[in-house]
Amino acid sequence: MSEFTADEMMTVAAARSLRDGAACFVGIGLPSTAANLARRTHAPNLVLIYESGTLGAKPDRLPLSIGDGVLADTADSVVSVPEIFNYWLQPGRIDIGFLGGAQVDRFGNINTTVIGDYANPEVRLPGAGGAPEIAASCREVLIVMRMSTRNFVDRLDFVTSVGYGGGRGDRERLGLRGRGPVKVITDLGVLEPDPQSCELTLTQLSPGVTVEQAQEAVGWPLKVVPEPTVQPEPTETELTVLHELMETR
Amino acid sequence: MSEFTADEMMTVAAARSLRDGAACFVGIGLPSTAANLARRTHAPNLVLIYESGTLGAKPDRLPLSIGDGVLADTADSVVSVPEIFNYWLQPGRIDIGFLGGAQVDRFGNINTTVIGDYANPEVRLPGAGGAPEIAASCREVLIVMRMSTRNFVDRLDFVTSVGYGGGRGDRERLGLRGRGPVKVITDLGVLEPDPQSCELTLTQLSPGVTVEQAQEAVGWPLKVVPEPTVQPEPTETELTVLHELMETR
Amino acid sequence: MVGVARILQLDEAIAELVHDGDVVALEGFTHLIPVAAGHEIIRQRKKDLTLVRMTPDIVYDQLIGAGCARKLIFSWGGNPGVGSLHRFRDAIENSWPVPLEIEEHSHAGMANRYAAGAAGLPFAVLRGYAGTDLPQHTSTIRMIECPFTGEELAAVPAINPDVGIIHAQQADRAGNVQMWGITGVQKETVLASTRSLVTVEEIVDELTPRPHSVVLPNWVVTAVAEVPGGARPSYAQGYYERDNAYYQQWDPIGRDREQFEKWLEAEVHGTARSAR
Amino acid sequence: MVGVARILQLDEAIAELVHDGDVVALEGFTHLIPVAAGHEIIRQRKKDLTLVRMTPDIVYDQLIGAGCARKLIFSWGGNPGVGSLHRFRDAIENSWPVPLEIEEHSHAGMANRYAAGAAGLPFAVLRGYAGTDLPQHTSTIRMIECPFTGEELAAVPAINPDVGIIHAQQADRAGNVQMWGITGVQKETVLASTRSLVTVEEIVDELTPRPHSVVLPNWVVTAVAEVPGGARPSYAQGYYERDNAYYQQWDPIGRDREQFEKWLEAEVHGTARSAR
Repeated sequence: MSEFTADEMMTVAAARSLRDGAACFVGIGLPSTAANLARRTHAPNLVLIYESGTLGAKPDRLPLSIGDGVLADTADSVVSVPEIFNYWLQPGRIDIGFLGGAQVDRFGNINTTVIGDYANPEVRLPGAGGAPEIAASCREVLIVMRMSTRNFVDRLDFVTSVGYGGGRGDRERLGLRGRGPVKVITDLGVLEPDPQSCELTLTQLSPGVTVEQAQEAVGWPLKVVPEPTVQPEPTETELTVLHELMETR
Repeated sequence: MSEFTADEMMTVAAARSLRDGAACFVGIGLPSTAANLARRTHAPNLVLIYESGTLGAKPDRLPLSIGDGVLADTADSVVSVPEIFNYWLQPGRIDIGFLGGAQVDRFGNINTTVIGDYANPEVRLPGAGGAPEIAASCREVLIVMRMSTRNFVDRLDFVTSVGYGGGRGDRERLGLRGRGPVKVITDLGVLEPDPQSCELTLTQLSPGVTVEQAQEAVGWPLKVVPEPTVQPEPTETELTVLHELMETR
Repeated sequence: MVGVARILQLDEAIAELVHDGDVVALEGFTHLIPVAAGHEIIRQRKKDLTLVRMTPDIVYDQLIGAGCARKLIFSWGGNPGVGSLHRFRDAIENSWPVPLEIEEHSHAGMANRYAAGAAGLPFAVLRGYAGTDLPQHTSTIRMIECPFTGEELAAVPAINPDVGIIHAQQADRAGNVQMWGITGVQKETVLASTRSLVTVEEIVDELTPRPHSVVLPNWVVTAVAEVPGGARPSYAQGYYERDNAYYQQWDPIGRDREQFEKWLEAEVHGTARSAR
Repeated sequence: MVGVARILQLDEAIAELVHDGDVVALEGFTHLIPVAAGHEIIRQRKKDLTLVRMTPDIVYDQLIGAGCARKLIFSWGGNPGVGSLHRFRDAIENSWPVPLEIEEHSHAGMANRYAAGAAGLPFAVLRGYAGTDLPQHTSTIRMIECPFTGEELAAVPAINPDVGIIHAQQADRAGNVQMWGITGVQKETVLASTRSLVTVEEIVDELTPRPHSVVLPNWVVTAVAEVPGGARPSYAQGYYERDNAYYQQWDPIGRDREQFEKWLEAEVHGTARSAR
């Protein structure tokens, strides 16, 4: 059994969530690493789409930004930024979108805009970017974030991207056409929306993590399925490919 | 002095109306012949734009359709049809648009849709094509049509494209941003809008044509400027280049 | 996901994708007109179609004359450089062989309707139609007010055909498509349609990126059929030229019902030429 | 007509085209960021600018830190892969060196605002913002009803900058521009702007058509300036790679007012490097 870090477990878990052949809207950082890992392991036909306008990029190294030249060089097509949002993301053609953020709440809503008051912020974050429409339009969303009471909060300071809003039925009411976040992948485990209430519920633990540890890392009383499973550890192959990938940066 | 036909005079007159460096939205037939003649004579930097999406085409022969391959082969850029209308025509970037039609009225409004009743037409014409928005958005419009009481009518059966509507001020009221038709070039002479009323007024005659002949060819009492000029005949060069051009078809 | 494009024979593809009563767009702007696919629709005697195209030309004249269509949505219908579409006129003026309803727009309006369809929006906004008689006769033209400036603009609804059909130069064996030269509104047609068919000049091992090319990845295309010459008498840049004489020759055939029916028997029903 | 593009020196072009108080967009999506042009704006001590950009990164941090801007219209502000823009945060959180008003959108909203600007429309429609807190804080997001389906959608006003500035790989001697690789929203930026400046890696005798390239004809460009390396530390495909280390190195400089002011003196005001 190899050694692996919590972040590696998180990346591998995210990669495993990507089924072969899916069209995936990829952000830079962990999502891009996970998508490229998936493409090199179980999902060789994963279609990588970056908001910079590259459709079907097949990078031979880990891109360093969403606009890395290797993406344009290896893409099936390069389109403009208005086109990528209007013709490709908005109609709901993309199977899976990745999101991260500074704060997430129990319904998978995300804040990437501001901590504190909008007019007098404690911390000004980067802002929305592509997230609101990725959250709205991708058929499914995966959220990837490290778990801590600072990030998993009872109440967002700002709703940048909508998960399930105030709960079941809100996406439909808002006219959001994708399913919403189907998984929140963290260093400590995986949360999934409760089929009835849409409240994020702990369904899987990372190896060696307890339910209590996960609950302590969340700023609301975290619900847990009756028998949370333990995620399979990263395989030798997954770790090897991941390490190779990280070296290409 | 060379022999020339009334149609050749009309083509040469249209070509002369195109100033060098202008961006010109070109339809097939006489407008395309005129634009290509101009580019080979006094206006080498004329920018030819075809609604098929070719920007800055420099055809070495007369294109046979607005989508002729020679246009794409020689263009500065080829864009999609939505783009040519939205990014290039609509904002008013194009200096000159050409229009023809089955019927024109005294305010330069044009019918290319139907003769007779819309629901039970006598003659069903091709329809609008690019004309309504060319008429609305080009900085200036040139209309080219043979003069006859069948074509120059008191009342259109259908308004496909707006010239000056019901007269002065109507373009502004309708929010049309181009100046409207600045010339109607015919086989018998040239009409221009009266600066006050915008009513089309005979300002130039083709060589050998009388004011009476022109007036008889128009289905309304045609106004005439006090001293209509006679258009200079096609020069030897214009005719030679025009004949060469026609042979390339 | 529509799934990944399957490579089919043309007749299989039309049989599977086009159903009686469908809204069908066969697009092509002078270049790359999917004529063979249109003939296969006639051959399979599809009917009650709502045909959509910016520039219906002779293949639409043929579809209409063969009685496949109950409605035409268009912006310019003619035989370019030649004259009228006589089957189209006979249908409108005399309801022969069946009545033809029309819905007509300008090119700008149609292009925006496809663009809205491709973008997953219910409508598009444009500066168009103001002062013309089109809005009186076309219920799919309405006015909309800019919520910022109060300005009045035209609105047109999205077009989302049941089936979009185009012709391209190449596909690879995985069903990715590449076309180049004048590509009109074909990308939008495929993206706006529920199902799509791309006929291609040839299937190649690898698509080489080209200037001014449009690539449609296989996950937005339903089916690809290899149909060399499938755009004739229009042209396929890099493959063959436009058969300008044919457009002239069509005029007397289209002008006369009997001649047209002979043509239909001989050139479409009597041959499977364009089926492979 | 804006007239045909003139080929100018960068300092002349900025002096002529950018005025205090202007709305200025320097666009570039990771690739081809017009950094040298931004530095020249700082060098010429332009002020009260409304800066527009989807992805303000370090050159916008520098412009803001230098006090050139009174307002920023944007959708994602950060040092990609590194972290915050500290000059931007200092301006928003502490009004240093001058207060900075912000107007923030999503990428989809900004892209559509530029597209509407390029299309000569007063606004654009998109599926966006629903359920988010953005409309509460951004008055340029409103709702609009589809006149056909009654559906509610978001509307955003066009962006039409006084000056749009981009960097491209090449121009020819007549001022026609070609860029390739990831070209973001740069075509729209130029087409939406009243005046435009394109800095280029090189001026060539002839532009060779390339796959995925965008060509801007000289009659929609106001000025072209040859500025080799003008996109550094971002990259210019076919010319040089992104200087990823520089983005890291910027973090401690941007974090500290004194360090930043030293940088400003030494690297911008103390040099005319990027002026030629």
